[in-house]
Amino acid sequence: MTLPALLQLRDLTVTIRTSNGTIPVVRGVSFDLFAGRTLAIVGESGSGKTMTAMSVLGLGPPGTPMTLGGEARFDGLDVMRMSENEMRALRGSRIGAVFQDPAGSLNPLMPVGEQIREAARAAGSDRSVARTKVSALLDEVGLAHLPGIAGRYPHELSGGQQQRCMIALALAGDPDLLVADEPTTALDSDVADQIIALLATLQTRRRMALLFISHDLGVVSRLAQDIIVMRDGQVIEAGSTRQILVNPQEDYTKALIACTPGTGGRPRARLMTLDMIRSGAVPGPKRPVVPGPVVASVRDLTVRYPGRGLFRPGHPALQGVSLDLHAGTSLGLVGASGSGKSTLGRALVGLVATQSGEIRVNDQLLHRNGHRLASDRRQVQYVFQDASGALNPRRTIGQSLLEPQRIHRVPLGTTDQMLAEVGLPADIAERFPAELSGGQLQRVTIARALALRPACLICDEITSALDVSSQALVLNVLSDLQERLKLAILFISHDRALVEHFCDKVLIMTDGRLADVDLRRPVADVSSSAPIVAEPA
Amino acid sequence: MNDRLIQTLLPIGADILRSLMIAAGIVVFSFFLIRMIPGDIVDVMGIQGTLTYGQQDAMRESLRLNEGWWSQFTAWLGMVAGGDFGVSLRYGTPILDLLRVALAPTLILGASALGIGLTLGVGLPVLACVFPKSIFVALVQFITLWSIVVPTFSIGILCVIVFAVWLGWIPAIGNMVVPAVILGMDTAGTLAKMLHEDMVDTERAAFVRTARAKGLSRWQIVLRHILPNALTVVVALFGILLAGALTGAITMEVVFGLPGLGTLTLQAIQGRDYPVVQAVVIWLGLTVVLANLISDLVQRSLDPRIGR
Amino acid sequence: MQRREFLTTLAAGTAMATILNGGGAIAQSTPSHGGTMRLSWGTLDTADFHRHTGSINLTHPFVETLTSISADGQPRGMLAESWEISEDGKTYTFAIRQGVTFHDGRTMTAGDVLANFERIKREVQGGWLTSALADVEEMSAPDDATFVVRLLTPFAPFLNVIAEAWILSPDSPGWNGQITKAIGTGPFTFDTWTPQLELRGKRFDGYWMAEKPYLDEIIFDVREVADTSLALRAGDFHASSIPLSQVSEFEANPDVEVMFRTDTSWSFVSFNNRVARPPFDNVRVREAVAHALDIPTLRTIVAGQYAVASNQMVVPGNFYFDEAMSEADPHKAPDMDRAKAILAEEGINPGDFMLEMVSTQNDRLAGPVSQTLQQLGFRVNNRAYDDLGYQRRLSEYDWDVFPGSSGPRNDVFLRFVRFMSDGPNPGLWGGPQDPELDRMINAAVASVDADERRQHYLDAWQRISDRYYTIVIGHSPAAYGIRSEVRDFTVAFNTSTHRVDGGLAETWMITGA
Amino acid sequence: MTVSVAYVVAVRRSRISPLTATGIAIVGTMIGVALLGPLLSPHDPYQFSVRMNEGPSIDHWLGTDDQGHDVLSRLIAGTRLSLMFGAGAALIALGIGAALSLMALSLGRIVETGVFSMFDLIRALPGILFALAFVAAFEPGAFSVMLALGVSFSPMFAMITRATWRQQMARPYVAAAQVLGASRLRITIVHVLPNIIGALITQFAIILPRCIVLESVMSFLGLGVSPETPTWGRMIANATQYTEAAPHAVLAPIIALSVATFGMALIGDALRRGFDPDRRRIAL
Repeated sequence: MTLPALLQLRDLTVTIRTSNGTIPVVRGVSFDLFAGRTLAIVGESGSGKTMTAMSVLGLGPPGTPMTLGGEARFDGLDVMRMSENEMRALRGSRIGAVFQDPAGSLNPLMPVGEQIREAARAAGSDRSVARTKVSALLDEVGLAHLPGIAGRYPHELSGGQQQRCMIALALAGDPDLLVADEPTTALDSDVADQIIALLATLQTRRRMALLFISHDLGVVSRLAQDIIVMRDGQVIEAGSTRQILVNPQEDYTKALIACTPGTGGRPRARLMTLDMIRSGAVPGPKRPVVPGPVVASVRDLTVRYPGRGLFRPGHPALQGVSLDLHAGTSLGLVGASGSGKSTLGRALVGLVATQSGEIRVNDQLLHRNGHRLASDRRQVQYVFQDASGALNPRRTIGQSLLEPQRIHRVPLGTTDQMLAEVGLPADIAERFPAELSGGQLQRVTIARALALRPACLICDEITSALDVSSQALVLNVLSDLQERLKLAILFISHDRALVEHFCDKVLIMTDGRLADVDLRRPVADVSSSAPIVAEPA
Repeated sequence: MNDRLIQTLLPIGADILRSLMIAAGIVVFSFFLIRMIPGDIVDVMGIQGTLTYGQQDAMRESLRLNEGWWSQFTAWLGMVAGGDFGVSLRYGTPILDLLRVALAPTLILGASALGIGLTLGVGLPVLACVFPKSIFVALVQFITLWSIVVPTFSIGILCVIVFAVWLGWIPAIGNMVVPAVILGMDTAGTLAKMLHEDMVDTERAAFVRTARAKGLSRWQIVLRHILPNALTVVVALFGILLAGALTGAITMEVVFGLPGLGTLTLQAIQGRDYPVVQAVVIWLGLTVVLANLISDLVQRSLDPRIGR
Repeated sequence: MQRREFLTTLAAGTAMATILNGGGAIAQSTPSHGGTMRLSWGTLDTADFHRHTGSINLTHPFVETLTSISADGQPRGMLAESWEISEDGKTYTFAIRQGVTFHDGRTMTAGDVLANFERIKREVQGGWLTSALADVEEMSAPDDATFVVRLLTPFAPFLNVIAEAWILSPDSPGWNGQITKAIGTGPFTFDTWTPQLELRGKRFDGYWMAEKPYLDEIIFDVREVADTSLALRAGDFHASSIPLSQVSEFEANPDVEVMFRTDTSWSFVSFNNRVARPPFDNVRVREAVAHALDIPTLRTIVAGQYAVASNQMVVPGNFYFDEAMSEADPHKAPDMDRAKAILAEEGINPGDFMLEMVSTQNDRLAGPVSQTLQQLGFRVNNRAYDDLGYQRRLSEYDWDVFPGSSGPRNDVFLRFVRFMSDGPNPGLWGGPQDPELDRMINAAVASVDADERRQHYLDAWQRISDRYYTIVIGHSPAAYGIRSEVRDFTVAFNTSTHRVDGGLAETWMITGA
Repeated sequence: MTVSVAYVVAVRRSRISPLTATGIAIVGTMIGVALLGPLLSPHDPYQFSVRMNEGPSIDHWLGTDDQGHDVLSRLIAGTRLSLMFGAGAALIALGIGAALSLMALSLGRIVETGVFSMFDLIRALPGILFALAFVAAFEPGAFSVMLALGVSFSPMFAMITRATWRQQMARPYVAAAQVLGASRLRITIVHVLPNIIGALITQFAIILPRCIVLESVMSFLGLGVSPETPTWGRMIANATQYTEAAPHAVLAPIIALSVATFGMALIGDALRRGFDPDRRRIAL
């Protein structure tokens, strides 16, 4: 490599000024990214990886003044000394960017074709060129088969299609460098795979450099030649992908690898955490599970969502679903978003009325209209994806924890014990949800759901908003509790690796129907024979 | 495709249906609202001290004011349905003629106020957004503050004193420029405040970051991405803004002596000229309902997400 | 003009010209034709003048009457050249002016006059004329030049009252129902009327007064604007009323000449005289209130330096004013102690009473009167209504006290009639039911002899004063501003803009100024 | 209890800016003057005299009005009256708007549609016109004007109640409470109401000054409280006829009104930012 690096960072520092004072978010980051190669920055939220990438584009968070230090060179140009106008000339035409949230990153009021055309025009194409370019780009990202795609609005597209459009948009200026900031985080795992594959193809075909930012080592390992691990604004470890994955040097990197489900060899009972690595502990292997009696059973369940307005037909969300939940076991439910897996969970706790079929809990038939007796309520509990949303922001953690006892008029226990059960210190009972991290909040909602000692717990994407390390803590806590309380758990997730780790049995849901799958058969095989996620046309 | 058409048309139909219902409500309501006011046209004549009570009763009878409200209501409804608001009890002239005369100043005042309001209320926030560290931000804050602090009617009075009395620049009665500017400033303030806040919020949206990453100029980002998204809020408020401008116009008409709907209404209420008040209530009410409907429809066309 | 001077003028009852012409040298003294005059002079409610509801100000330049109230308040002949009244005061024989043409070119005859009087008697339910014509036994037009009215009983105010009996051409559109365009004999033709906007009239070339009118066109601005004086100063109007508070400023303004209307409005505090309600059912309590009221201050608050002191319905200088009664006024100065003493004597504890006070939104007496009553110890609940609301409330007689005012009238009878048991709209004075008072007023009306009539009216007023039906606060004139380019436009007894001895027919403008 | 928690959260979120502090200072002064009114007043605000429309002097710091009242004393008395009037009108609006809409929302879709159509109807009529006719229908006086303004402003509270209700009902923690077995009543009281109350308090702070201003417009149009009542609006209306002779008498209440409106608007704005999480300034 005699050529100088396309992107060269030396001792980069980023400081943002908020109403709480100045906060250094990136502290002395250096790396080289050569043309045609892929570099991944890996780290958990708050590690400064996104700010590092954005500083390359000169895009800070709006309204929050950002100060850069150190040196950043793109193709020999000193990015730090460039004026806003010069940076603008660079953006789009030489550096493209793809972001985490495709739905939000596209202007909702503009057809996607127009947005791509605008990007091409901004990068210097003239009118007619830009127009032909739009269809070429849409073809390149694999959307050409959709009729009238260019004229569609973002909300008319699925998440995967939106992200493909975003990629087309980022490529409209034929950039030398593509910055992809967690482009798959918001997507279902199958769609994410497809996007990763697409990025890999594009990167090779266009011979552009790719700066890929992710919290997911698994994803990164399939794409990047080099990896940088970041934490608290600093580089913890850097090296080739192979080197990092096979022979990590730092405890943090090791933990990051070990706590990611599906990366650590044989299934284990618990996930590795940073504390375990530091203390040298190793989680034991998975023990065989003896299924207990059936706690909850569902037969031929059908749910139809009512249409909005007078003349609009509703659409079916569940069609003839049957399953059994056994005490002490975890049943995994996998499927793309909109496949009806959450609806099933909601129907079980009566948040959704059912049209036909039956739900029994402890052999008691439950009402179809969603009405539940207090005793039914105590048997089945639900943990939501959005832990901060599931806690009233105006009530302290303690108040929220004691709410179940208050509702069911049972003697109030102490919050200390409830918190200890999920591995949280007693003093957070006095705090408000806004003061806790996502992982802590999710453990609080689990503690709340278990306050009345239900027989059955429904976990709806409970870790999808969490970093892998938090996810490990939450899942370990859940495993402990399940063993102790002989809980029957319905575990809903779009992440197959996770489900595979956690569950004893996996069911796949497509368009409101279930397909039974043997656990010993790898889930990935199932998807290859019958794709779980067919992107809606 | 057919399904898609139905999905587009149905909510529009529902909007129109709802507007029609409210319009019908206004028509019925205007009748009874006015009947709640004690006293009638005969009292007007009574105030001249020219009628004995026997004479007043005879007069009520001849004007059918002594009949039950139901027969008055049905008779009136029949007339209104035919587009005839009847004859002013006070002036004896057809109400439509009165409205036609009164409508012009109010419309001109309301429209120019709305025009000034929209120009300033959209223009300033746009400029403030394009040049975030400029005088325009201060101007947005000023005009916002102005509309909060200065009640239109008191500044109207002050303007009459200063410009008409002390300086003699404008005629004391019948001037339109000053009230239009006052009302326009007021509308602009309300609008600018909302739009500016919305634009600042929209600035944080991910798609604006996308637009910046494309390398668009500041003007392009603001005009093509930030403004249209923030504007949906303004469009949604168009009906309310119009109602506000009309209300403001009524006050301004009285302060500046303009012979518009406001003056007409005030006189009609004070003169218990029922048919005129009803006609004005219906006209103004329907105008606002229509404006709301239009703003709903425009919003639909602006924002493809609504009603799908 | 100084207040003292003003009062002297009124007291003398003569030299109206002094007021009318004001000061200021006249640069151009010969009238010339041309010009358009804009006036803000009240509003017009209907084009059917017979049904007028107080639009006398604007009506007169277009349609005329048999008699006209001249500057001194006395009726003079207008369309009637002269008249004879029979000995018994019951028969009026009018000699109709000859050679008068309507705006449509037709010559006016006694037959037209008769037709108008008959239409008024037949069609019109309101107005002063109703009571006057109710007692008509017979009306006739024996020839084109003679109109005869025979009354059942003598009716002294007859000539004054018919000063509002408009003579229109029976060919006026809508004659059989609602007249939409008045065809009269006035100096200007009734051309376009846009309610709430303006009323325009062009010069009538065939007008019966030679050479007149001088103006090409008059425009009445009929918008009801709170304060027209600003527009007057700015030159938008040539003539309009001005608030008394601004008279001194306008007098300092060389562009505007200030004039006063000679008949006054009077302010008063009335009690509910129809339904007996404690404590004011006791005349001594009403008297106590009269003692408590600081009448000179209240008068000043109402009309400032232009207030005229009088404890009667009319002001000094008026034929019906009595000097002795004025001298004997026991309420010239407030006497709170005496008022409280009376209340104590009568065993009244004012704190026991919540007085219901009715007032109008723009009345300036209400606050001070309420304050005075509270100083006496009463509790007061003042309800301020709009112009119609208070009428209605008064007519319900569920109130205790009403401070208000009443404008000028063509004849003193029109003031007294509202104290009568069946008088029109008597609420303002609490609707006394006093047969003795009715008798006195009827006697005055039936008196053919002027002095005898005056005495009957004075007796009636003495009775009203003794019973404290109402307490007079004072009188106030009305001020008008006329821009100086307008010449010979004079304001007189009432606010009519046209009369036989002045007004718009004689007005001319300095052109090219 | 829940309200106080809501308030604490609101204050925490709305870091007190200099502008908010100004607002608090203005409104605090107003409340102080309203409470101490008679102690501060140099004269009896109702005492008339022949010294009419006099300019400021040692005796009358802000001069006298057209009935010889001391303008400063009336301004002080008017502080209490105007505040009470504005609060009264806004409370009526809140009562009608919030109560009716909460009732409608809990009684199901049909009632909701009906009640909110009525609010739409009220909203479609220009406020003043509506209030104008309404006040003429009842006994004149402060209560009628308050009622009229209350009704014409009630849709503002109804709309905010419905929006907040829907927003809260869609929140995951409401579903969470449902799953835990909380009754509808408990969910409403514990989870929804505190949020609605926050929104209502904010709306109240925005509506109150508008009521005070509209009272002055109503007085100006001759439909307000009785003339001797020294609300600021009535003072403006009375003095407008004598602007030339006594500009101080009209300027004093106009300035007081403007400053008060300004102060309350600042507080309203701060509350809105505090209570409405969507408007929170997010630092990345």
